[in-house]
Amino acid sequence: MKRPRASAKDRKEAVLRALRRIGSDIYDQIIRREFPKIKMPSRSTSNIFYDKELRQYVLGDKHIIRSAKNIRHIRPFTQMLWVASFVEELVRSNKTSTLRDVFYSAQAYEMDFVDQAESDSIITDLESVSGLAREDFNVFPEERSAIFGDLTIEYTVPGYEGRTLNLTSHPDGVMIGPALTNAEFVECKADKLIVLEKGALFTRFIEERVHERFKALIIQTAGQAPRSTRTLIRRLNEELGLPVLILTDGDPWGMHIAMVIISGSANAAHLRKLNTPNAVWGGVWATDIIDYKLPSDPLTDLDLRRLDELQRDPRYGEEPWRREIRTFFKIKRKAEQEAFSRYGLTYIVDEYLPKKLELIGGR
Amino acid sequence: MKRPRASAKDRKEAVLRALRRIGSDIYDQIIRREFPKIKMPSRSTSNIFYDKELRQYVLGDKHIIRSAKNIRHIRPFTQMLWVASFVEELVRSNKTSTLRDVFYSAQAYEMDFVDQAESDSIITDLESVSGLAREDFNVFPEERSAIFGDLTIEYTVPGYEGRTLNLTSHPDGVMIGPALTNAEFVECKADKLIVLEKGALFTRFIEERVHERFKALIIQTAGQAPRSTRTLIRRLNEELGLPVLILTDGDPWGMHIAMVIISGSANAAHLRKLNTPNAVWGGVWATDIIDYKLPSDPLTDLDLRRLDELQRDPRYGEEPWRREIRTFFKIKRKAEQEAFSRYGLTYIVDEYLPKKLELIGGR
Amino acid sequence: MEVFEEISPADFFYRNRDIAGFTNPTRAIYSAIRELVENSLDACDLYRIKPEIYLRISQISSRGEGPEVYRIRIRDNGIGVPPEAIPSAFGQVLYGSKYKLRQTRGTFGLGGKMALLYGQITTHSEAVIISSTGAKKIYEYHLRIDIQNNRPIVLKRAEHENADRWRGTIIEFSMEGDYTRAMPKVLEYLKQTAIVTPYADITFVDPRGRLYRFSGIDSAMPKPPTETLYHPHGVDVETLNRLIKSTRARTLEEFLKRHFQRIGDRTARAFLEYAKFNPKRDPKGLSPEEVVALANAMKGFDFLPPDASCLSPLGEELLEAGIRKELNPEFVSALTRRPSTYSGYPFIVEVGIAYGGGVQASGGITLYRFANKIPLLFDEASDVSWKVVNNLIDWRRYKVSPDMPVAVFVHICSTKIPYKTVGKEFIADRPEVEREILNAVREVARRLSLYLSKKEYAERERRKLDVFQKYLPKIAEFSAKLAGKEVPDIRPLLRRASRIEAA
Amino acid sequence: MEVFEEISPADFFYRNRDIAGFTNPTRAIYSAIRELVENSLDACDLYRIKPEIYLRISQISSRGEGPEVYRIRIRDNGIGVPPEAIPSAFGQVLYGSKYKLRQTRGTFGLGGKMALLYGQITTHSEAVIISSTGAKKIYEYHLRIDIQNNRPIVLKRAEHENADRWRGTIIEFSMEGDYTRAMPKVLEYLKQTAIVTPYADITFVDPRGRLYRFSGIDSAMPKPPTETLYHPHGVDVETLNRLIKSTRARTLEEFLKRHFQRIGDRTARAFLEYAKFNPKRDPKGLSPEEVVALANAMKGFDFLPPDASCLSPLGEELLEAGIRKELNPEFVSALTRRPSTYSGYPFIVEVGIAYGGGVQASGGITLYRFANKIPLLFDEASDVSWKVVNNLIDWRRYKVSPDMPVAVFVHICSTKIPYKTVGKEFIADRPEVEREILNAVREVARRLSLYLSKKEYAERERRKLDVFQKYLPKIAEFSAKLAGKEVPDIRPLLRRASRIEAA
Repeated sequence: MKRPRASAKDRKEAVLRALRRIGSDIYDQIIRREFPKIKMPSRSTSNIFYDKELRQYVLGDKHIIRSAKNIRHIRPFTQMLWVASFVEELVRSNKTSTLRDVFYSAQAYEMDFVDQAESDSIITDLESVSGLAREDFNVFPEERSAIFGDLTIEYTVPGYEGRTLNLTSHPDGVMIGPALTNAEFVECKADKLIVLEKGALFTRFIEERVHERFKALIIQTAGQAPRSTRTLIRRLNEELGLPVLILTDGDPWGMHIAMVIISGSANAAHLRKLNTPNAVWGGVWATDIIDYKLPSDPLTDLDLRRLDELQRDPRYGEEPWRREIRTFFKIKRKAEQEAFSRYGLTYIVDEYLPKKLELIGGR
Repeated sequence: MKRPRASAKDRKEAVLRALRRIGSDIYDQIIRREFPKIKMPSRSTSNIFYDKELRQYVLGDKHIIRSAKNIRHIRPFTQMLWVASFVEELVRSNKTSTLRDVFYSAQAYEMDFVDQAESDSIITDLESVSGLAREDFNVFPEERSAIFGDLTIEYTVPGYEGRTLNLTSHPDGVMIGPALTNAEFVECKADKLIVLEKGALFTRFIEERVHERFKALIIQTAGQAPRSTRTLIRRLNEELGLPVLILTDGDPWGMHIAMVIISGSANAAHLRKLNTPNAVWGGVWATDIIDYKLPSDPLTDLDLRRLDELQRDPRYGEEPWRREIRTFFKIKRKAEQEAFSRYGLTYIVDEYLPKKLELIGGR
Repeated sequence: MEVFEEISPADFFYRNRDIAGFTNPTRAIYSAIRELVENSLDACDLYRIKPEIYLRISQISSRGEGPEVYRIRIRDNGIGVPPEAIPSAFGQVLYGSKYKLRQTRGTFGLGGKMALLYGQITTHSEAVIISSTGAKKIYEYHLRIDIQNNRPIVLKRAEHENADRWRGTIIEFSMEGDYTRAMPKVLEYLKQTAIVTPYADITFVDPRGRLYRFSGIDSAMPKPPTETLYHPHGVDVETLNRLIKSTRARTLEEFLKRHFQRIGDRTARAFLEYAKFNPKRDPKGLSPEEVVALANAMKGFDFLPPDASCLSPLGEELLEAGIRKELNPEFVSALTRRPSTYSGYPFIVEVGIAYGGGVQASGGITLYRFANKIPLLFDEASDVSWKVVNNLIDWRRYKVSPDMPVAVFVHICSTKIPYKTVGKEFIADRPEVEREILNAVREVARRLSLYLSKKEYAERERRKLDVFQKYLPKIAEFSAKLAGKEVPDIRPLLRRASRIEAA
Repeated sequence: MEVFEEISPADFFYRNRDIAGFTNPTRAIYSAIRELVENSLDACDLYRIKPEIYLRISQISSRGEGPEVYRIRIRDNGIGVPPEAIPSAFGQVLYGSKYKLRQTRGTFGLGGKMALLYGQITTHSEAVIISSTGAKKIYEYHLRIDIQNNRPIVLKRAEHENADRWRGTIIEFSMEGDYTRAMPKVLEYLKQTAIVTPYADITFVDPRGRLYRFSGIDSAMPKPPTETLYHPHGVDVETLNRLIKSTRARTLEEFLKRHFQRIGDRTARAFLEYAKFNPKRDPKGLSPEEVVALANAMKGFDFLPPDASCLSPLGEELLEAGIRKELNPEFVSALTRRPSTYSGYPFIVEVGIAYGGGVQASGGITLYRFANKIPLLFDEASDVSWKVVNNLIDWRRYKVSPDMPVAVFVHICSTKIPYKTVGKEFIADRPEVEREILNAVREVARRLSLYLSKKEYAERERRKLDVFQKYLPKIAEFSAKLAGKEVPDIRPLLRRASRIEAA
């Protein structure tokens, strides 16, 4: 274990302190007979910048003031304060919750949100103000991804404190939920991490014993990686020093799944440490489609428009991104990871994977 | 363990025998210089009937003959034969695969399918002809659901033969994949099974220790239950004698998720033992929306049309289905499982669940 | 070898009666009613007489088969027709008093003659005309039309004493028709006519004896149109030739000043210099080529815009009154634009807007269109007003949404309405006309928007305080809870809030 | 006091020139060309002369401002106009040879006069008419129209020796117009005219000197229409009165037999008994009420359908030839239906279908519409043919999909084309007409379908064998593998497959 994180208990205390600070600040203003206001970084697109050093999007210096004196501000102002008090209770009592739960729970306090989009946005406000991620508040997404490989973790969730699990215990893969996200790493025998977009390939890799043959941990994101999974990837890279290889479908959407893991998303520009700058996208590349003569489909109009957007995105300014975008435009075709099955089910593991592992320093 | 299944090895042999029988039959016809043909039950809607005794849809007596002499039949005829020889190899070598993989693998044999819908339909043909489910051929869906609770299983998949896992080992839930589906049950301390539609509620139930407080196994289906999960539910009910309570969202779609677990789907009328006739749908009922004053949304036109379809479906001929459909029509509103959060996060476990457990014989 | 023959204008229209709207029994009875009502209104309007019109349609006992036969009777209190003009005015096509440069309702100048002609060819009935100019006698004629020769045939003529000095005209005749099908359009036509002629009393008795009364309001009549001279931009070679032929002017300068509006001494000289004509030349001495050159020069020279005294708009007060009378809206406003011009023809646009009350929400703006005080009921979507109201105006800017009960009224007056097709049911999108309508509708929309804003303001003030009263206590509660303190007193803030909002 | 006046028909059309299509400079030049070409074709068709038409439009050097002026010259080899009729035929509105019961092209019977009138009022030019009936002399007139009095003014008259016995008519005059904008429609009009008049030679020289030649095929001309008597169903009170006035018949029975088609001795007596009239009565002795009763009885009695000899359809051969000539399709077929009738007017529907070759795929069926040998180019979607082709026919039944290059041609001939509006650009969906078109299109669609089927058959046979050759070996391979046996010999099956398919 290279750089152990702060212990679960310390982190909990830090979160509670941050929330208390927000409440005190407003309380003090009321006592001074001021209409309370709160300052938060602006999340408008004009204040989002790509930081080449951090290799992720970050917020600029612009701030907005939300004031209870303003008739249009007072409602979101109150809502954010309610969310703060709601999650404070969650964290204090070691419970978790979901975005959807927050939406419904508001009704008990006559704080009804119009829809879940509104409550999600208020939670993001609280993230901006506090600098903490919603997972720190024990608010987790519903989507689940999974991990497999020779890593032993130690749980910190109530009832399981101190218990350990080796992530090869269940050959269908181990779900990445709140318990795993909050676990400590105890012992790792793998020396690399392979991130897969698709569940089908994940099963194939386990069946083909990739974890043993290549000493790898394997994660499947099931599409766009949930934020808690992105945090986990970063921790595995940072704390355990595992190089990361990402394999996605060969189309603009798969390419962007890899990019979000590497450089983060604009939506989360107000947060740090969600991305893994050192991770490497290994394919399916457009050039793979040519080199391996993969069965492919034509890019749709939607695909091409997306590709055009990516081309103008600063994160895509370097290789291999530029080359692959150019190649996609040239061949105007895309291929899925399963397309390798045309050469037999094990081809992808026997032939393709070893080639790609060279990108992160060989097998 | 009440009624142990045939061992994994025996089942594998049975599948291989069935496939060999199909091949031999055709081979013999060719040797007799006949254009080979194959007989299969018709899956047209006019041949699908609801069997009140079995409490599931079944196919009637109508059959179709697919003949290599017919220019319109010869292509699907050959495709089915190819799928048979492909899965024979899968089963023999203990590998698994997905519907998507089958689609791509065909290309190596110049058997290209137009699209995946075509290859899926051919696989269903093979199910009809053989009377086996595609999971028996080691073809699994991508969707994953999860299980949690005090059940110890013994793996049968290669590399894990004989190893056991207790399903409380991982507090995020244990994924239901090919390995778990093919596992044997060793020891079970739970005396009931609760099936949930939503992942969020699953996490809530684990956090609230429902598995201990109510001695329950908990499964989340993540929407419409995958067929392998439905098989698992039936096995838990049949082999271990666990009564089953299903909790879904309170709308026509949630209602139908429960119904498919209980009575199967028309699409799978050619297969048996995918359904669990004794399972009980416990809510969210339309009457719950009234009784618990749940936050609710108006039923959309789509919802109402769906409700109208269900009303004319023979499976919905009895209570509580009829009463709930009537009530939905009356109140014209729907509610999600999370809606109980308005009474606090633990209300659903503390108050609602015990009420509903009475439906399967109390806590 | 071809045989050549001449046919009369009456014969032409008999063969092509579609042109005047007599296409089938349904359309024919609608067109007949329209033509007669418009003739009667013109006979009053032009002399500032408050119109009182009585129209009755009775079904003549059924003939057993084929279309029904109706008897139509209309009576007005207009200027009346001089006895010697009655036969030709009602029994000869292309004879009338409307071939002048002023605004009247008539579309082709065929007046009610097509109605009488249609009655004659379907029922062979004679037309009865009773009229007086208010002098000592009332004259009664029974007429039929000699279609082949386009001449009236007088079957009977009578004179009656006019003790009460009654003035007006009565027309009565029979025709085939299908009133049952025509009814919705007939009633809509009368209702919209009542909007755009709010000073008129119109009484209608339908074939089943039902009485419809559209009462005129007590009000001054709009100024009638005066006949004007030509504007030089609206003249072609043929017109110029006619003027030259009939003029008594001896010089071109004199000729221009006498026969055209907007040309005085200075303009005449400036124009003739521009056109390179000697002002002293005798107009009758111009060669055909010179006449063409003169006509072209007139189109190119920059004259003052045409005089609009030949037009008779309704005026803002009357238009508002008409809308109020028939629809009783919550809000109404009308606007009469200043005269404008296209291709040498003067025109005036008037626009009204109405909201709420009797105006129904229709999923969009309800549009009423009028041209020279005639309602236009067909082909709405092809009309320039439809384009303006539905495509060019962003109603959200005026706080108007499609679910609101809003109606727009567009009235265009001109000596020559720019209809888009022969059917004369919708107006072409000439840029000059479109711009006038657009500006006018924008202005009344602005007024409606102002009204809606005021209505909203009081409502909003009330809601504001509610918001503070709802949220400030919660802010106090949650922040105190987070800070681990007692809930603070927010009454001082609430007091300040009410003051802020009152300001 | 109103002043009444009479205006002439020429003056009426001058004021309402929109009616004849002279709405603006673009439309005017298109309408002028149309009217002149159609007049020329009629002058040939009616006498079974193979038309040779030469049309030239030259731009007169620009006047500097305003619309352009063009000189139009048209020459035909038609029957010619007798010298004494020339002035009125070209200089007087409502004078002509087409006011008869037979099929001609003219729409309002205004012929080319509106073109000359428009030329005169825009350029004051005189019209030059040169014509000969093939006799010893050629006559040349220079005319202008006295619009106010609807009379021709002869400016110059000349006679020339006709050594070659030339026969035909030449018209030349100037007018304002916008040919550049009108060009696409003009060329489309000429092309479609060439389809529906395949025997005509038409040469056109446009203002930039480009030559367009539409060569006529060598073929018999269609039978010209003959003038017929009225059919009793197509008569109204006015027509009946005119016939009574002019007849020399002394009894009703005689009157009916002499002036109506389809009435012989027996029918006359049967009808008069039905109508309750004494056959021996003098028609001139009928009262107006009796005339009305007679007219109504005529509508109710069951006469034989009207005689169609007054119609001149193109015929299947010529229609096919016209389509082939202008579009050169891969497949073409035409059908002329038997005469039918609506409201007492006879009509004939002809339909053609073309596939491939020069026919372009257009995402649907390309529709060409003709009425009395005139192409209809405007408002396609309102036409009954459009409804039939796009809504009533399920083209999939005929193996036709929207991406295929298919064109349908519909030609309707009648003494009275049932146009839907005054514009005369599209045909109303009268049930009788719709049924005829529907049946005709179905029949030619069936023929196309047959052609497509045959074409497909050979192709399909070839593909069948390919399929067996591809799949049978695989069946052998996979079944052997499953059964754990050697791959069996499938050559016997392949041989049988080829025999099955050859059968």
